[in-house]
Amino acid sequence: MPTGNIERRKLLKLIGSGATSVALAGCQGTQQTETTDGSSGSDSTATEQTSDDGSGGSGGSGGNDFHFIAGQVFGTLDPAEQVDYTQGLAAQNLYDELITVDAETLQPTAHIAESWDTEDEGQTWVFTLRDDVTFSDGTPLTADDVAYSLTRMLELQRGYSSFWLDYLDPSNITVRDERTVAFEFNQAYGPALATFVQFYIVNSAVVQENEQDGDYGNAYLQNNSAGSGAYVLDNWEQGNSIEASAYEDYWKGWSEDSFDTFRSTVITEESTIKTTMQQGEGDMTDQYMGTQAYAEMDSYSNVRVPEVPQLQLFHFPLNCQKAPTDDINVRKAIAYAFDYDSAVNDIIGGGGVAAGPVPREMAGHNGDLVPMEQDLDKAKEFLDKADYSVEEINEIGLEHVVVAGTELQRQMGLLNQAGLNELGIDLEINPLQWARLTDRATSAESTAHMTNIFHTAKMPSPDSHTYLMYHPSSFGSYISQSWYSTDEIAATLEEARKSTDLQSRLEKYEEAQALIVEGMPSVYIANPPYRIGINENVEGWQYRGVMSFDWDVHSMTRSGEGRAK
Amino acid sequence: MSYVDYLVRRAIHSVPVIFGLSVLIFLISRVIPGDPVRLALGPEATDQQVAALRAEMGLDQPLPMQYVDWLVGVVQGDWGMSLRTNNNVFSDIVARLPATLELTVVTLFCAVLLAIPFGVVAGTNKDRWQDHLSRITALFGVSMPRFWVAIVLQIVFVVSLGLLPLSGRLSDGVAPPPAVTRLYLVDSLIAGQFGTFVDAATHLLLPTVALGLATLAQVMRLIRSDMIDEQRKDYVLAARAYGLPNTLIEYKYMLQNAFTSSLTVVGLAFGFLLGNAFLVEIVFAWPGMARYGVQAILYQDFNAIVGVTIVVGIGFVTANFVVDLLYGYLDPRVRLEEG
Amino acid sequence: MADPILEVKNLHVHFETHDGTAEVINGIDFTIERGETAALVGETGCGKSVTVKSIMGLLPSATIPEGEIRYKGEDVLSLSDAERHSRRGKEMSMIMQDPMTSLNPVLTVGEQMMDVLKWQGRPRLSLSKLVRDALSTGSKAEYRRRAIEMLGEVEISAPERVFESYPVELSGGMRQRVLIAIALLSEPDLLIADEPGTALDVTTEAKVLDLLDELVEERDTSVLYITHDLGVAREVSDRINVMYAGEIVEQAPTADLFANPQHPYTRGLLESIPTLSTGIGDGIEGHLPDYTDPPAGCRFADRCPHAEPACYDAYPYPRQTGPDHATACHLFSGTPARERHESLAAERVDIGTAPWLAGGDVAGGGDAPGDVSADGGTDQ
Amino acid sequence: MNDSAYTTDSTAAAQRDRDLDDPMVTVENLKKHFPLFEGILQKKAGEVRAVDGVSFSIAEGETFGLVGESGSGKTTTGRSMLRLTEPTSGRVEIDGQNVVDLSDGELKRFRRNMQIVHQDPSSSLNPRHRVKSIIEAPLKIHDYGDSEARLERVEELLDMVDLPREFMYRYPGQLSGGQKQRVGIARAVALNPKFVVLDEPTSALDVSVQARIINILEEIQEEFGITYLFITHDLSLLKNVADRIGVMYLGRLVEVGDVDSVFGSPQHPYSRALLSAISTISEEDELAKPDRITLDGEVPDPREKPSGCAFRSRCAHEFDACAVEEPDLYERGPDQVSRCFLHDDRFEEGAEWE
Amino acid sequence: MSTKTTIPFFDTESAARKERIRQLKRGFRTFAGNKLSLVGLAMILTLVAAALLAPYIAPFPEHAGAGVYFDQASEPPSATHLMGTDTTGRDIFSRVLFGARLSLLMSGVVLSIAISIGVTLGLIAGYLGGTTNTVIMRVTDIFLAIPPTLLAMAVVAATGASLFNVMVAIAFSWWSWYARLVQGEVLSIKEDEFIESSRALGSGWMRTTFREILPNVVSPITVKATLDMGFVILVGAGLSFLGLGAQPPTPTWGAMIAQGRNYVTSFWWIAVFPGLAISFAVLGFNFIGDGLRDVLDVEVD
Repeated sequence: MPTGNIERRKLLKLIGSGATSVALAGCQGTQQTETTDGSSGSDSTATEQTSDDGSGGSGGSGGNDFHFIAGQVFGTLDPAEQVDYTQGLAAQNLYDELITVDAETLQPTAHIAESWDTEDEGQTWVFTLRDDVTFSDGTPLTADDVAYSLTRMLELQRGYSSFWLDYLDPSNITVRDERTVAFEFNQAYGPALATFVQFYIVNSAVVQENEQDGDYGNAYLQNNSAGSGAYVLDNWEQGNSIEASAYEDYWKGWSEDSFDTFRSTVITEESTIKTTMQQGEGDMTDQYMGTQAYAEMDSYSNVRVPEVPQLQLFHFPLNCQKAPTDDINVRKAIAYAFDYDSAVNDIIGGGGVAAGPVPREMAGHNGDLVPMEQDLDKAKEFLDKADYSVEEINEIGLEHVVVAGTELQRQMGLLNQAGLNELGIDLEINPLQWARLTDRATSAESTAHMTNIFHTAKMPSPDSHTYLMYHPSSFGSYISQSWYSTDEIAATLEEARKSTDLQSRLEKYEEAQALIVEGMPSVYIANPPYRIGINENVEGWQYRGVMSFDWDVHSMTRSGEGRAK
Repeated sequence: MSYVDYLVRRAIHSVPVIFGLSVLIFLISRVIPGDPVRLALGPEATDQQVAALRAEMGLDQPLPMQYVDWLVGVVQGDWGMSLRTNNNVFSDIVARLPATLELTVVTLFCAVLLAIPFGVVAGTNKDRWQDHLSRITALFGVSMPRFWVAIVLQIVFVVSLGLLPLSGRLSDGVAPPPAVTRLYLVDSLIAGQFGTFVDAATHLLLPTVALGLATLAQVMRLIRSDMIDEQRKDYVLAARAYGLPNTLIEYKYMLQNAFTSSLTVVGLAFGFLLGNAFLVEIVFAWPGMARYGVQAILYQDFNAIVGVTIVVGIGFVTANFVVDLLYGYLDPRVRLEEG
Repeated sequence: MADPILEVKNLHVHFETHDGTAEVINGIDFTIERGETAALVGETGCGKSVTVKSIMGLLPSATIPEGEIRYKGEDVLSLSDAERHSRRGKEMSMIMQDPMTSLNPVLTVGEQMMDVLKWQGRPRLSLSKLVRDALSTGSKAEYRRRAIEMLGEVEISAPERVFESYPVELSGGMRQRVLIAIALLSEPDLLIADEPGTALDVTTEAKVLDLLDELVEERDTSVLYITHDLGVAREVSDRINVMYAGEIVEQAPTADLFANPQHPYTRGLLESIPTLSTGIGDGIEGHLPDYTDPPAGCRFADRCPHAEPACYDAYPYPRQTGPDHATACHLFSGTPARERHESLAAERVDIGTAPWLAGGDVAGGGDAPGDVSADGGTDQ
Repeated sequence: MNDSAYTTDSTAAAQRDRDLDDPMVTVENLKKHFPLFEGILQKKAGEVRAVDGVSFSIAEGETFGLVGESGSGKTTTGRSMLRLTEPTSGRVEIDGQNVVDLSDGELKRFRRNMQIVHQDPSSSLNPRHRVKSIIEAPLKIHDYGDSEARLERVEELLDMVDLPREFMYRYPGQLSGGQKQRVGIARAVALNPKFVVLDEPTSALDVSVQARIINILEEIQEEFGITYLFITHDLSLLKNVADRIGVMYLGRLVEVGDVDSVFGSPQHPYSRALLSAISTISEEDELAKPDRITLDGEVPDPREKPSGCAFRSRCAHEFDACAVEEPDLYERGPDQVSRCFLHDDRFEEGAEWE
Repeated sequence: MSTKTTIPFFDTESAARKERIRQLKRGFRTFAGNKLSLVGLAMILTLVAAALLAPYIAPFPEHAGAGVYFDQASEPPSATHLMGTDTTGRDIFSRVLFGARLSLLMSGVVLSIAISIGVTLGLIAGYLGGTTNTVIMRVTDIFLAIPPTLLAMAVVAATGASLFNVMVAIAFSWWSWYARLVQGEVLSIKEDEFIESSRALGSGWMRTTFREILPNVVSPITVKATLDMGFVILVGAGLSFLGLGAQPPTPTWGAMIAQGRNYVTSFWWIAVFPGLAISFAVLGFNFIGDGLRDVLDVEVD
C-alpha cells in the first residue's frame, strides 16, 4: 500500500513510538462518542468517572497488571452493542473479531476467519474458520457460533449492525459445515470484509442458555463475558471499572512478560489522569484529552506520548441546502476566510491540514487534492460573486454549531468567528449537546450552517468518508450534514460499493473525492494526530487503525520491574 | 400521640410534593429536544433501529402514558435505563448516592456544629468585634461561588502546597473498606482500617470546606439573629433574675430555642447544599449522584435526570421531615399542642 | 425601724440611643422597710421596669452615672459582677409579669426549677458540679422534693404532674403560680413583683394576688410591687411611690395617698380611673416627654393643667408635704425630702397653691378633685 | 377638657331614653361555631361553640356593654354581628336590615352603616399608610365626594377626635397609642354609621389616655346618636359607659340587664364573682361591690364545656340539676334576666339564694 | 362643626414632602450607620459603572467579542493585561468588565420575573386561603423541593443554552421563594387588625390585598431581592460554569472560570479573576442587603 503521503518526520516519530509501520485504511469507532466523550478530557462534565473505586480487588495484587485509564464509563459489555471506544476496548480484549486489521498494512486480514471467498459476483461471502480457537469455557469456536453471533447482531439491531442491516437478511446466513459459514447479501457488497472487523463472536451455547425473553442473552452479557478473547471478565463495577484476567488457553498463546490481568478504571478529570500517570499508577490513557494534557504528560520522565497520524478528519460541513450556504460562492468565501494554520498549530497542536474528505493517511485518499489556506482576498472575491450580500447574510444569521463544553470545539468556533469577522460577517456560535446536534442533523432545515465534526472511519475503507457523507441515502446523519451530493457523485459511490476489487474500488473513491471537493461542501480543516500517554515500561503498543484495536492488551508486554515511576 | 399525628401528617403532606415533583421533572425531561434514541444507538443507526428502540423505550406513546408507565416502573424499582451508562438508573443512583450522602451530611454536620458556637458568640456579643468579624466572614462565605472556592482550594492546597489530594474519594491503590454503609468514613472505622479512614477524610476535607463554607455562614448568621431575638425574651430575663449562670442561660435556655427556630432554615440550607453539591462534585471529581446528575443533564439522559431530581427532591423533603421531627422533639409546643 | 432592706438613692439611669442619651431614670429615691410591701406605680414608659432591672442588675446596656442602691445597707452598684450575681435570686428574686412568656417553653417546669436550685447564684457552670450532679442521685431527689414542695405551697393541686409538664400544658393562672414558686424557691428576703396577674383574667388575677399576699405574709418577705393599676396597688401595698417620666412624683403610705393625693399627675391618674360609684374623669392630655431631651424643670409640666412658666424651668424637687408624704410639685411648699435638694429649695420657686387647696380648710389634704378621694380621706 | 361641639345637649340625652320596642340592633340566637379538626386526615372532630345562641337588642343611641373573660365569646359576638366572621346561624338586624342575609355586594354597601373600632390601635392601623389615607379609606370605598371633599371630611374628623390636622401626614408609627386609637375612631365614624362595635377600644391604653378616648366616644355618640356595642373585660369601665350590659360566659349570655340593676344587684353567681374581683381605689367602691368570691379553677377549655350549665364547674352553688340541663333566662327585675337555676323555685337550692 | 384649631392655610403638599424627607433621612442614617452597607453601595456603584462604561474603560474592548489572539495566549497578569490573558489570548480584565453587564442584566431580569410571579401568587394564596392557598403552596413546595441550580439546569438542558433561556430557567426556579415569603408575610399580616378594619369598611379583596397588604410586604421583598441579586449571579455563574449559559464569545464570568479550570495548574489567573469578580458583585449586594435588613428591620430566611 502506498505510504507516500506520510511525512517523514511523522514516520520517524511513529517508529520511535513503537509502531512497526503505518499504512492505509483502518478506522476508528464511532464519531459520536469521540466528539462528546472523547474530547471530554478537557471538560470533565461530559463523562463519568470514579477515580478510585475500581482499583481495589484483584487489580494491584501481585502478578503483572495492566491498568488502563478511561475517560468515560463502559456503557455495555455486550459486543453486539459496542459503539464507542470503551465498549470497543472491552470487546477487543474479551472477544475475538472475525476479521482483524493487519498492524503493518492496516488492511483487513485473517483472524478467526483464516480465509474467505466470494461467490455470485461478490454477493455471497464465504468464510473458513480456524480450528484452534476455543472459548473461555474450553469449547471450540464453530461456524454455528459465527452464524449465531451475526444473526444476534442483526436481530438486536444495536451497535454496528447498521453495517449489514440493509444488505443482509438473517435467513441468508448459512452454516455450510463446522468451519464454513456463508453470508448472502442482497447485492454485491464491496466493503463487507472491512465491516467484519466490527463483528465479535460470542459463545452461542452459553449465550443461548442465558437468553431471557428473546434478548439474545443481552442481559447476561452485561455482567459476563462469553468469548474467545485473551481475557475473561472478573468483575465489572458499573461506571467505575472493569477487571479481567488472562485466559490461559488463548489460541494466540502467551509470552513471559504478558499481562496476567488487565483492568480499566474510569477517571474523567484531566488533572487526575495526569497525576495518576505521573505517579506511575497507570499504564495507558485514552486519546481524548486536551492538547495541553498530552504535552504535559510528555514532560514526565516515566510517560511517553507517541504522536502518530490517524485516520480522522476534522471539518465543518456547510449546509448546502440552506441559505446562504446553498450558494457555492458563499461556501468558498467561508472556506478561504478560515485560518487553517492557527487551527492546526495553535488549537490542535499537530497533524496536518486536511485535503478533501478522506484522511490523508487512508488508502483511497486522493493525493492530487491540495490543502486549503487562508486567503482573505480570495474570500472577498467569492463573496462579491455570491448571490447574497454581506448584509443579507448577516440578516439571515450564520450559525456555527460546536459541541458544548470542550475547549477545542470552542476555540474552533472562535477562530471561525474571527475569520468571518474580517469579511464583515457575524457568526453565531451555538454550543449544543451531542444529542441535540444529531437530532438537528436529521433534516436539512434544522441542520446548522456549519458544525464542528470529528469524523473517524468506522472500518478500514474510505467508504465512510465518502459514501456516508455525500450519498443521498446517507443523509440525515451527523456525518452528512453538508446535505450535498450530485448524480455523478452518487453514481460513482454506488459503483465503488459494488466493486469487489479493492484497487478499482479505491480508484472510484478517489474519483468521487475530486468531484466532491469541487462543490466545497465542507471546510476541511485537519487530520489531527493520535496521541496517548503510555508508561515507559509498557512495550508492544501499536497504532492499528481501528478504534480500540490499539488497546489489545494481549499484544503488549511489561519491561522492567513494574511500572516506571 | 399528637406528636405522632403531627409527624404522620407532615409525612403525608410530602407525598403530593414528591408526586408533583415527578410530574414536573418528567415533563421537563421529555421536552428535551435531543434524540436520546439516536444517542444510544450511535451514528450509523438506521431508521428501523431508531423506531424499534423508540418503541421499546415507550417513547412512541403519548406523554401521559409515558408518565404512567414510568411511575409504575418507579414503584417497582425500575427507573428506566440510563442512556449514558446503559444501566438501570436506580442501580446507578444507588451506587452513587452514598458518596453524595457522605459529602453533604458531613458538610452539613460540620457546618452546623461550627455554626453553633460562632453564632452564639456573635449573638451574645452583638455589635462587638466578635459580631462584626462573624458578619464579615459570613458575608464573604456566602458571596463566593462554591465551585470557584473549590478551584481556588485546589490551586492552593493541591497544586501549590501539595498537602491534600486533588480529587476523588480515596487515593489510587487504597481499597475501599468492606461495604456496609458505603460511607467510607463509617465503613473504614467498622473494619478498623484506620489508614483508609484517614485517606477518606483527607479526600473529604476540601470538598467539605468548599461546599460548607456558605452553609456555615448562613446557619451562623441565623443562630446569631435568633440568639439576639432570644435575648429579648422574658424567660431569659427571668432566668437572669433567678441568678442562673450566663453560660447555662446561653447554651441551655437560649440556644435550644434559637436553634429550634433556626432549624427550619437548616432544612432549606440542606437544599441549597444539595444544589451546590452538583457543582462541587464536578470540580472534585466526587463520584456521587450529583455529578451523575450533571452529566445526565449535559448528556440529556432523561431517565437519569428524572431519577436524580426525584432523589434530590426526596432528599430535600426528607431533610425537612427530619427537621420537623427534631423540631417537634426540641419544641414541646409542637408536640403537645393539638390541632 | 431597723435599717431598710432596700434603699434607692438618687438613682440615675441613662441609655445611649441613635438620638442621643436618654435620661430614663432621673434621680429617684425610695426605701423599702423589712417586711413591707411597697408599690411603684406608673403608666407605660415611666421607667418602672428600668428601675427594677437596675436593682436586679439586669441592665447591661445602660449606664448609671449617679446613685446608690443599698441592699441591706450594702451598695450593690459597687459590688463585682460575681458578687451581685450571687445575690440575685437568692437574696432578691423576681416574679415576672407575663406568665405566658416568662417560662422557657422548651424545658419542663421541673427542669427549670431544678436549674434554679442547682445553679442559682453561681457565676458560671462548673464542670465538676455538672459531673457531681450527674452522678449523685441523692441531690437530684432532694432538689426534686424541694421543687414539688414549693409547687404545693403555691396551691397547685397536682404538683408532681405540673413538675413534669411543659409550660404550654399549663393555664395562665397555673404558670403564674409556677413563676411565684420559682421566685420563692430560695426564700429571698426581697421579692420584686412585676405586675403579676395583669395578663390574667380578673377572677384569676384576684386569686393569684391573694395567694401572693399570703405567701409573703408567712415569710415576712419584703416586696417591691410594680404596677400600673392604682387599684391593685391599693390592695396589696403599704406604701406607694408614684412614678412619672423617670421620676418619683409622689410617695406616701397607701391610705394617705388615696386620702390625700397631691401631685397633679396622681390626681389626674386617679381621676381617670373608672369607678363604680362615681364617673370617669377627663384623663390627662398629652404624652410623655422625650427622654433624650427632657424638660429642664418639671417633666409633667407639659400635661399639667396648673403649670406656670416657672414649672418649665425649675426642677420640682420632692418636698415633705405631710408626715411621711413627699410630693415633687411646685404647687406645694415644704422642706426638701432629700438633703441634696436644699440648695434648690433656697431658690424658692413659687407658683402658688394648688387650686383644690386654695379655698380648703385642711392644709395638705381634703378636697380632692372630682370627689375621688373625698370620702376615703375623711375615713382616715 | 376642650370645649367642643359635642358636649351633651338635652336633645341627645333625650334620645338615650331607649326605646326597646323599636331597637336599632337586634341579635337573635346568634351562633358561631368553629369546626375542630383532628387526626391525620384532619377530620372534623367537633366544634368550638364560641358563640352559642346569643340574643339581645340595643336601642338607638344606646350603649350596650358586653363583658366577659377571655374565651367568653364576646369579641366573636361583635365580629359575627358585623359579619367579619360568618355567623353559623342566627339573626342580626341592624336598622331593620338582617345583616346575615345580605349578599356580598349588599353587605359591602351596608358596611357604611356599621363599623368597628378594634382593640389594638397599633395593629388596627396599616403601618404603611399615612393617617390621611387611613381615614380617607372608607370615604374612597364608599365613593364619598371628590378628593377635595374627602380632604375636608378628613380634617373635620381629625378635629372631631381632637388631633392636630398636620397629623394627617404622619404614619401610625409616629403616633402614641391614644392618638392611634383616635385615628381608628375617626375612621370608624367617617361615614356616619348607625352602629359601631367598640371591641375593647381602650384595653391597650393607659388609664389616663383611656379616659380621653371614652370622652371622645361619648361626645361622638351624643352628637350623632350612634348606637354602640361596647365590648370589654373591665367592669368598672362598663359601669361608666354602658346603658345596658350583658355578661358572657363560654359563649352564652348569663345575665343581661340595665347597668344599674346589674351592678346594684347582680343575679348570676358569675356576675357576682366578676364584680367582686374588681380592684378599687376608694372605700365607697369597695362597699359598692360584693364581697370577694373566689371561683374554683379557671375558665374551662371552650372545646370541653361542662354539660348543662357551663359555669357549674366553677360555681360554689352547683347542684345536681346544673349538670343535667342548661338553665333558661329568668326574669329578675324590670330589665334584668339571669341564666341560673338558683332563680327557679322548682329547686330547693334556690332558696339559699336571696 | 367645631371652629377650634382651624388652620387657615394648611399646605398639605409641603407637609407631606417634609414628612417624607424626614423619613428618608432617618432611613439613610440607619443605613449609613452600618459601614458595611456603605461599602456595599460603593461596590455596587463601581460594578454598575464598570458595566455601563465597559466599552470605554476596557483596555481591549474587542476582546469581549469575536476574535482570537493566539500570539498572546495565556499570558500572566502584567501592566498591559491586568488580569492576564486566556488561552485564546483575550484580555481577561476587559472580559471581566463586560461580564459585569451580563451578570447585572441577568440578575435584574430574573428577579423581575420571579418577583412578579411569586409576589402575585403569594398574595393570592395568603389572602384567599383555603383551597387556593393549598394548591398554590403545594405547587410552591414542589418548586422549593428542587435546588434552583438543579431545576434551572434541567430547564436549560431542555430549552437549550442561551442567556435568555438561562434567565427564564432561573426565574422559573426562583419565584417560589417569593411566593413563600409573601404568603408567610400575608398570613401574619392578615392577623393584624387593620386588615379586618379594612374589610369592615367594605373594601374588596383586591383593595385589601394590593392597598393594605402589599405595602407591608415590600420591605422583606426589597431585602430579599437585594440579597438575591447576588445569589442569582451565583446560580447563573454556576450554569455558565457548566456551559449552560450565554454562548461564546459572550464573556460570562462562569464560563470564564470553566475555561480556566482546565488550566489551573499552569495558568491560575484565567479562573481566579472572574471568580473574584463574582465574589465582588455578590458581596456588594450582600453588604447592602444586610444593611437594608437592619434599616427595614425584617428577617428573610
